[in-house]
Amino acid sequence: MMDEDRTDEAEGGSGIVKKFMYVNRKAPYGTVYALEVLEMVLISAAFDQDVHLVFTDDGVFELKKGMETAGIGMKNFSNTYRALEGYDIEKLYVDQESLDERGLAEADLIVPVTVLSRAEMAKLMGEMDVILSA
Amino acid sequence: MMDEDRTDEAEGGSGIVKKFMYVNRKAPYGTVYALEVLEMVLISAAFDQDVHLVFTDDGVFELKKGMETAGIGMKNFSNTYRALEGYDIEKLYVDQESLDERGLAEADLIVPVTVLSRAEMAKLMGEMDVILSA
Amino acid sequence: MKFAILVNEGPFNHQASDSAYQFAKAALEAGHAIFRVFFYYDGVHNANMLAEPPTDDRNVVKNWSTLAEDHKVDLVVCVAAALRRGIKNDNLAPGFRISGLGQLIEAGIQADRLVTFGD
Amino acid sequence: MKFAILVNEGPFNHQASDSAYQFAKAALEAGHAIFRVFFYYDGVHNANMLAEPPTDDRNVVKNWSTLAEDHKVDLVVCVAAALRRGIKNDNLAPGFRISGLGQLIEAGIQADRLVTFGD
Amino acid sequence: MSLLHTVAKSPFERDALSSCLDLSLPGAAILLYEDGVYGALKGGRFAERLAEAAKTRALYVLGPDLKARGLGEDRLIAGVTVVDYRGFVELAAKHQAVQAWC
Amino acid sequence: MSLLHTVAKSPFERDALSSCLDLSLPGAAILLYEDGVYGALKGGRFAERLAEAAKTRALYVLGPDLKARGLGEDRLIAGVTVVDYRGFVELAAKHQAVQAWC
Repeated sequence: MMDEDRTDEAEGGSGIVKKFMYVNRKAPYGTVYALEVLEMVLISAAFDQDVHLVFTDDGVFELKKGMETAGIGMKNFSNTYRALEGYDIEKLYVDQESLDERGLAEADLIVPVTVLSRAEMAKLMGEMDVILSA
Repeated sequence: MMDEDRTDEAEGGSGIVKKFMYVNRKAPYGTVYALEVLEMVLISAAFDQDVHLVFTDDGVFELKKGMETAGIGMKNFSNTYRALEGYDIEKLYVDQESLDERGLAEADLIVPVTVLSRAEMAKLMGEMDVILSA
Repeated sequence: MKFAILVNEGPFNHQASDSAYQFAKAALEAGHAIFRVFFYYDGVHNANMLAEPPTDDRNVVKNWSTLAEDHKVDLVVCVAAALRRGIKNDNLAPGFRISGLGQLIEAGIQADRLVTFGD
Repeated sequence: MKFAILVNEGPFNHQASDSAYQFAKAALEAGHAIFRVFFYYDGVHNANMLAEPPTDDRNVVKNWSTLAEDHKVDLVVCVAAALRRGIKNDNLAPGFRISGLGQLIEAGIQADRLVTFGD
Repeated sequence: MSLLHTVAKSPFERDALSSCLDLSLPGAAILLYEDGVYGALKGGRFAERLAEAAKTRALYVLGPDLKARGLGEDRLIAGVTVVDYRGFVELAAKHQAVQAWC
Repeated sequence: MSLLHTVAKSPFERDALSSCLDLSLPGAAILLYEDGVYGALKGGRFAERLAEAAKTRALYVLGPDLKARGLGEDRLIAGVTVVDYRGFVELAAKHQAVQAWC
């Protein structure tokens, strides 16, 4: 999917490990953010950083099961979330309030996540060194 | 300001006069919409159409008096609203509710407008032939 | 019925251009005519022939060019919006032409319906 | 202090690129260093040398090129985002270079602060 | 004749749906597409307001966008009609003008 | 150390400010710039919520953006500090990280 970037870029961090957080706040397909954030996330795996993925607000829609995109003529990238584990990216967080106000439940999600309250999410965010948001 | 478009395009409508409405819903400077809608509006004057300009939601901020853009390095196009009269574009509408919830009053606006309720605005919109919105 | 279509967002970043394309195809299949597709604001980026999306995804620019070729659809890019954003004859994809905003107003007058995609 | 800057919107359509430029200038004037400015999503359009805004308005692309020249600021355009949107060496403005997303992650690691403009 | 209003943005993120409901007249049609489809989610924050609107306006949702987002029709509030792109075209044809709230 | 949160979008149009207030901690700083400055308008819909936030967070507004939009400092709610781009830089420097809500 996104391998044109993955060459000659490993490390570069010279041993520094920072807490990175990727904040997903946008629904998939309506805009490209969900897809291009994934491309960032996969690259950061190559740098051995401490990666946290947060899905909040409309970002929780990115994880909805059962997407079928043939009818809109766009590529379905939903399975990439399942592949994250293979890159050792396993810290995925969703907040309960965002699910609730959208009529979604944890069972709707395509991958296992840690469900936090919005207050807990705020605390986690407060511990980060670098935050990338979309 | 925006004359590169105004050549060899007069009329083209062969006598048809439609009710055009331009719906301004975006604040100025944060995005280009306010400016590029004005460019559309000025062109439609050359076509002798029945032009209605609506400012609703954040669009009411476009008409705020006293803009000074030197500090953000962008061009101030605020005076163009004053020039609309010279193009016989005189039907400008603002809705009271949009002003109210933004802490603005009619006296804040750079040009005279007709203030409607949101219900009256809906009715006016319902009479249009062509609606262009941003 | 004669439709005019206005596309206000660039390709890939927003779905607007994809939706406009699907709408245009459906209209043609239903026997309607497309008077013109006009590209304004960031919509002018749809005409950038240098766009090279990943091969496993759709090619929005090529979709428009193909539609223009197959159905003689008039694809017009606003000159003022395009100049600002670096779209010129140098990088204009096949099937598009650059012209003035008057082409949009004319489309609003001549077509039975104007349908807008994106903001 | 070493800043990295991420620009996520194209020029003219959104103020994000203008704000990022003003921030970069102010940081340099205050004696800070700019480790890198990275352009992602529609931000890659900032590197389009064909952009020709009206002469009575600012030229966002040229502002960046000048900044790069005057202060040796590293302006990096994401290759994957750029290919999708038609930004290549053919139309790349002076002072920009095209490289991988790893350059952004590296900036996040090496700089003291990463500041993002636009969504 | 009445207007067709279209809403393409998520009501959780933008004010588009809310303004559309304020500024559309009884008798009008409203089509939710792209991220706009989320407005019609059963149990969602906009369910009640949309159900109220459905009493006086005709509500439509674009099926291909719904499916792309992993949502079945069973997830929608009652009173909404699902259409395809052809249906979108016919809605535009049968109303006097189209207002896009984005 | 705490975070600097930035908000560049109008709270009337987008959910950015609202999420920022939910997801920022007491002790954090919040800078409103670009169309985000409208959030701090006296008499505006967000005045009350921001005044409440100002009790536990440091609120800033970017002056050049305020001026561009024809707004004087007298139009802002109490408890907000106006800064210039240099001030923005110093805020970013003195907080541990910056979260952009757009």
